[in-house]
Amino acid sequence: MSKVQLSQIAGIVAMLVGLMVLPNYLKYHHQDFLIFLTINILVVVSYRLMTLTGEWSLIHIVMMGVGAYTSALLSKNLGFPVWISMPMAGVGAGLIAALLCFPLFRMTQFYFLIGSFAVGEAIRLAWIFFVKPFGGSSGVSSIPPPELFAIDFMDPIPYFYLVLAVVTVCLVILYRIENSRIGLTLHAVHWKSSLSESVGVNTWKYRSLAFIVASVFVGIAGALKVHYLGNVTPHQFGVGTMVFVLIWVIVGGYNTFFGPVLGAIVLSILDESLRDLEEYRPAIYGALLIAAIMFMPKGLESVPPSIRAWFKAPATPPPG
Amino acid sequence: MLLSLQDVHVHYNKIAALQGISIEVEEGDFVTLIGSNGAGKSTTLRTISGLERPSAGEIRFKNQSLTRLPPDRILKLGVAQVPEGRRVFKDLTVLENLHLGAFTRGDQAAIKSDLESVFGHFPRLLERSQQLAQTLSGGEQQMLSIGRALMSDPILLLLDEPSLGLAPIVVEEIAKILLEINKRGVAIVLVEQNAELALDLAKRGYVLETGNVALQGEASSLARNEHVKTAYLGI
Amino acid sequence: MALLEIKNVSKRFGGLAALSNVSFAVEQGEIRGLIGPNGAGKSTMFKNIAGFSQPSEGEIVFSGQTISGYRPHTIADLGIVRTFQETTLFQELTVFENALVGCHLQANTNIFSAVLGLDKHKQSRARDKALEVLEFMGLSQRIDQLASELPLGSQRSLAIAIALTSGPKLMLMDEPFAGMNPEETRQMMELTRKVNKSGVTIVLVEHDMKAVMGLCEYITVLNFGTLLTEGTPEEIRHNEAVIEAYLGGSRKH
Amino acid sequence: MELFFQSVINSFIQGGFFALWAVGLVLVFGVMGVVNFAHGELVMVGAYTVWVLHSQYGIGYIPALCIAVLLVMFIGLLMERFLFRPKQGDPLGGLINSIGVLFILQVAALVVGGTGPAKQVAPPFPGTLIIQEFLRIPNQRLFSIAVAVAALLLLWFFLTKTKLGWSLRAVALDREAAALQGININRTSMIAIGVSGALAGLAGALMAPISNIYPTMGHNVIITAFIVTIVGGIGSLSGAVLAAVLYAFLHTFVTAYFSGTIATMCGLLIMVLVLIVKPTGIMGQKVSE
Amino acid sequence: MRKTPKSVFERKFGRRRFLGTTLAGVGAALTAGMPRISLADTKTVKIGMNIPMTGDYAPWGLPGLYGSEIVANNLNAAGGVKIGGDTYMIEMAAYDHGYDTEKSVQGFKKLVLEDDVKMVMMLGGSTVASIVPWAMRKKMLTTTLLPSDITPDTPYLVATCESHPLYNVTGVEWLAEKNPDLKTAVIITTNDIEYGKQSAATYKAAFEVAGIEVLDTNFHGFDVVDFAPIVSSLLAKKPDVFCMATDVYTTPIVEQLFHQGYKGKIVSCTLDGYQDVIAKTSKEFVEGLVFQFPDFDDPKLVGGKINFPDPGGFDASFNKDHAGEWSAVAWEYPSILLNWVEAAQAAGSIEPTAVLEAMKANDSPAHTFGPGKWWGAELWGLDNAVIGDWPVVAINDGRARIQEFRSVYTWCQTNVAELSKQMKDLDLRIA
Repeated sequence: MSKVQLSQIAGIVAMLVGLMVLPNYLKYHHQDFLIFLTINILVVVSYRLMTLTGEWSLIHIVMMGVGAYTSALLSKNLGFPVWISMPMAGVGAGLIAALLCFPLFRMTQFYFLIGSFAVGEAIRLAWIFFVKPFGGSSGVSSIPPPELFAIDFMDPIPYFYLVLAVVTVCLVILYRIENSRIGLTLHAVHWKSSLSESVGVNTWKYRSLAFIVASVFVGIAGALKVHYLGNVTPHQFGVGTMVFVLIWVIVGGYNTFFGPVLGAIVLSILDESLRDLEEYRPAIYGALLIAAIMFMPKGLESVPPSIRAWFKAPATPPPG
Repeated sequence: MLLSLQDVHVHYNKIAALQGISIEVEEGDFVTLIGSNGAGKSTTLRTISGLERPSAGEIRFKNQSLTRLPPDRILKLGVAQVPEGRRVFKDLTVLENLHLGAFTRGDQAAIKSDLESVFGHFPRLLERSQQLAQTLSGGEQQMLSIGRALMSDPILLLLDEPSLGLAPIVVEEIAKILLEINKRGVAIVLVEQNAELALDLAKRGYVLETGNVALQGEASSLARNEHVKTAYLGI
Repeated sequence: MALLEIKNVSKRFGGLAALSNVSFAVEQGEIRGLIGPNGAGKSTMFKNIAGFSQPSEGEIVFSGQTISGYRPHTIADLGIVRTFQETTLFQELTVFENALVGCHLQANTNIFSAVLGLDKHKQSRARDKALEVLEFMGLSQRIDQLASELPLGSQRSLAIAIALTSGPKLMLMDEPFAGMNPEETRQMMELTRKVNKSGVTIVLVEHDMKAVMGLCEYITVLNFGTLLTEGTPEEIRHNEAVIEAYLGGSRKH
Repeated sequence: MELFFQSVINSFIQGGFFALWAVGLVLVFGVMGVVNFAHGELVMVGAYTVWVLHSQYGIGYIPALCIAVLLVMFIGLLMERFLFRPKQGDPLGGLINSIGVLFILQVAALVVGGTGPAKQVAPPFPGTLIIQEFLRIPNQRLFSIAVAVAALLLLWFFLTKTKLGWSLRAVALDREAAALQGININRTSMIAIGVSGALAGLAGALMAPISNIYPTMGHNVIITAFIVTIVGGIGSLSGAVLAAVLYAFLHTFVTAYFSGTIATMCGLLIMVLVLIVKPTGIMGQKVSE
Repeated sequence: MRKTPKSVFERKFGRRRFLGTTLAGVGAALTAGMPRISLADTKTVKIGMNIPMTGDYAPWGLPGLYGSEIVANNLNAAGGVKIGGDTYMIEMAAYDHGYDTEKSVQGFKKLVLEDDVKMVMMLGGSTVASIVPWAMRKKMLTTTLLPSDITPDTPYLVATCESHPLYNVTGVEWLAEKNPDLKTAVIITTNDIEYGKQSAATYKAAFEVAGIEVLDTNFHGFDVVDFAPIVSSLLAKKPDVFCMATDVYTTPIVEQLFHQGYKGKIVSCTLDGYQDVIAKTSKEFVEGLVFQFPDFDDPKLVGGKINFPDPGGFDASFNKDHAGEWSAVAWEYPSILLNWVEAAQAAGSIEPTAVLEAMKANDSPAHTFGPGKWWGAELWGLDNAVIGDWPVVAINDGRARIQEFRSVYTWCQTNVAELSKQMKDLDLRIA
């Protein structure tokens, strides 16, 4: 067991080192792309924590917005250092999520999905409606970047390192949650909620916990995004963006921790490489989505194991 | 031979629900399948009706293979099922439910006469023909479910636990009607947990245990079998 | 004082009474049989005891404490655990993980200790407990298998193992012998006795008369939501009303 | 007072459209268990069809409307056959497929109509019905509401009075029991999406002379349809129609007397309130465990 | 109704751009990073367009790209542009950001660092705000169609063409002069900041200055399905003037005015599809409707002070390939491109800072409708917007016709206090 862990740790370290040198070999705008992609990975992985309980929400990206606005307003209007406002973004999103648990978790499944959409949309409309302090449709601009010594965080590479560090820490925490007692209980809540209750699991509490924790991390992701972009608008957190998160998670596969990550990476790269198609891009993207669902019904995550199995196949006789 | 199952296997995911069942039903026969929960009784009926696909084995009805046919084709051949738990369409009226039973048929006159004969069997359904099915009592819903199956003018009627949750007196009534239906030439396969009742009604019986046929024979001789007595009759 | 007291419990769905004015009591340490025809209200009774639904009237008292109206997880916390009619397991988890979920009450942790690993001691105790119970239930050879891959008998044992890991005082077993062949039934009966000997009071709903008669010292019979009779297996076996209700009266046919 | 009467009429007109959108969505969800995200785009295709045929090629409005209905129905059938049927029992897969279709149809609209300002169709029924100087209803809207009500009545008749309609409801209520009655589930799904597509096409064709036509116009449609569906209770057609009219009244009156943004917020919050009080919608039933 | 002359489909599919981009895109998707083919021995200057080409905002991006390509092709066909002794071909490099701030940042950097463009034209709003920090540091000449994007911190961001929403004032001024009896007005607009509220504030200032009282301003979202309720509620106020401050929904709004029996004057910000409006109402109903955007085949655009070469020819060639896709941005982006050419020639360089310097050095920069002035310090804190004359357009006998040119600059200079007040009332940013 420790051997496996050792090789895993080695693999992760190698990957991190690889990621750290990667931006130096990228085109400039791909450095930005990498930053946003890394942030989006935190978005999908935190969303997966939510889906562990079997509930799919449409409010996740709005919670990202809550974090983004929290950090933006704290740092710009109240002069908080970004190093404080960023964690506060997580706290803010978590608090709002905690409040929303009461109405939302009266519903389950499809009703929860749509109910979460309605609540999220109401929050978003509030950003548009209340020009003070949210800045209406044009949102908040001139949000300061973080400051540390003489590091220039407007430059993509240092900012990427910051994002990489924060996202890695967040992913480690999320991974640990998923593989802890709590993750196990969340699984249990999903698959057999009545059996879980009969052994003493407070399912409402665990659903809420998953939602709040997911919101905390996506709030941090939102803060990471705004301090690089320098502005935040309600437009960024609309249902259109949420649909992309859903697509990443479903096409990537939601049975493993890495499925959504794979989905986000592959589909984002695809989307970016299709950008030369200009206005025809969405159609090709849509066709590729359909193809992915038809030919890889278990998601992209099912591809590496089946390749591995294909290579191993001659060595071991088929089971059964 | 009206219906024959030969060495039929069915798997749910990886678990074998049927492990090679062979059953034969003659024309006008009354066969019962008894056994404990999970023995594969319901699965057998579901497989005959085409709701489950056998992973191996062969099902023949009137010398035609049912193994790969979809449920609607099987019904058209004359195999109707009264599913477990009645499963009437609760938001539809009694009459609409009955008409849906004759969904595959086009002959309006024949449908009308069958409808009358169903109402003959179950006069209470006639009284309630305009009510929504959900307003019926459990026994009436069971009658509706049987009546609905009869509306397809079946040669073979499959019944899955018709006595489930019904008062003894209602069970008695339904039992009587089943015998009547059988007398008119409709072959019946009855799955029942109430083995006492089932063996009393049927001509022949099969005892299923964990997806296998453990015993088979005349109903009366099965009822005298020691194993059956202790395991299923609770005596 | 009885461990579990059912006092005048009624449960109505719409106009239909699933239970009407049922009272009985279960003593500490016994195996109680709860039998009756389908629809007699046995499952409803179980649901009410375990908190999955609330009685319309009456009271359920456990260890001197009124529990009717509590949520299932709170009732589980007090020491009542239930197994389900069909084999209900976490099919996608391994045998060991299934048992671990059962340890919820001892291993319950907060998110910070979970992430920081501060609950290691607690978790290793839970693991020990899970292993111990699996060993007890004879499943220690199969801990890494997926629950869905187990044969039926072992699935049932696992379901009981999940229930046991939560350290219950009272276990409600819903048709644990359903679908078992005689050999499996025999093994399961032995296990049930073993569980009972380890100090767990058991209430059993079962149609398999042989098992019920063999296991229980005392049997409660429900019919149409009312208490028909109570008595020892011998009394029940010869009670005319029970024979009439339970065999559906079709004998005379 | 004038504003009040005018608003009542406006509410009914809007409610008719909302109902047309929602009923199609409910039908597909009920019978097939699929959330068709591309439903709004089907409406959009209906509107574009009328624009191309009627405004560009000069075909009469009524024939163009009929072709729009048939075309959208056909697109729906293709979606069922090639995208939803292989994904039976995988609602998330079906959802992604419908999102794929959504993207493709939006680009198709862009290719056909180009970009620039929203497309417009001149009303084939110009003029205004004026009643007593306090009520003015454009003839085109009168036509739309009449057709919408007629279509809904026809659907009601189909579902409650014909055997085929019963079979649709039967599949929605209990797939397996329906299959045991010899109802071909695949064929029923085809009928459901066919009817849903026809209603979407009709809604689009009726909207064409009244509203802006642009590739992303389906966005409002799907969101409104969702709200109406949820408030009405999933799977309940009468609930959807009732919720559509109620929502239209709420939206119209709040818009007329306060503001559009507040109206939308009110709509969303009321929807959440409905779900809190009755988590399965007005007419919805408890989903069995 | 602006009918497409031939089959729309044949044209659309036959377009070289479609095939070209499809092939290029598929190629790019397959062999990411394949080098682009370029003509080796011609000097080329690339002008970037970081604009929405997909999604809801596409109509404010794509037509501009089409228009810019026409103008660039015309310049190239005439032998290119002479700048500082060299002759340059102009090439448009476009990136679709879909009105997404992330993609806007990426697209901007791609255009500047990889395509080496010398100016980036953008639409404005949040997509500009997100690139401002980097663009300003990079000293990249960037243009916007929304002068309200200008802040004291944006020295390299200019708005040389569209002076949204300032141009609105001339229409109101003209209308009030011609109809001194107008007393009251209502305004309908979208609830966004960049377009809707800016425009509403400006209109309100213009009405106040003209002595017309604004009875009500309705802000609606982009989710309006039916304008009947809003129009009903506004008409209940019995206004003399009905003013539409944003352009997205003008057709359905005018249609409602028509059906609800409105008799007063109508003012609109733009009315790109006015033929549609006429088709939906009547020629008589829209007679005299005032707005700000002329047809480019308007006789008054020929000769004189107009700084747009052959507007009629431009209009014709645009409609040849892109019938029905015309919107104001179709000529606004090309107009900025022409401003760049003028400034680059003056500077004798294509370098962004030099071009900007030349632009700003010109006291009377060329503006589409005549000479302009740098303005904006009073309102936004920096004089980086060019404003000058702007036409007042009204519908006469079914055609949009320029009534006269009026100076936006003069109005702004005189009434900036009122303008600031109205902006402040709507919580809009002012210097």
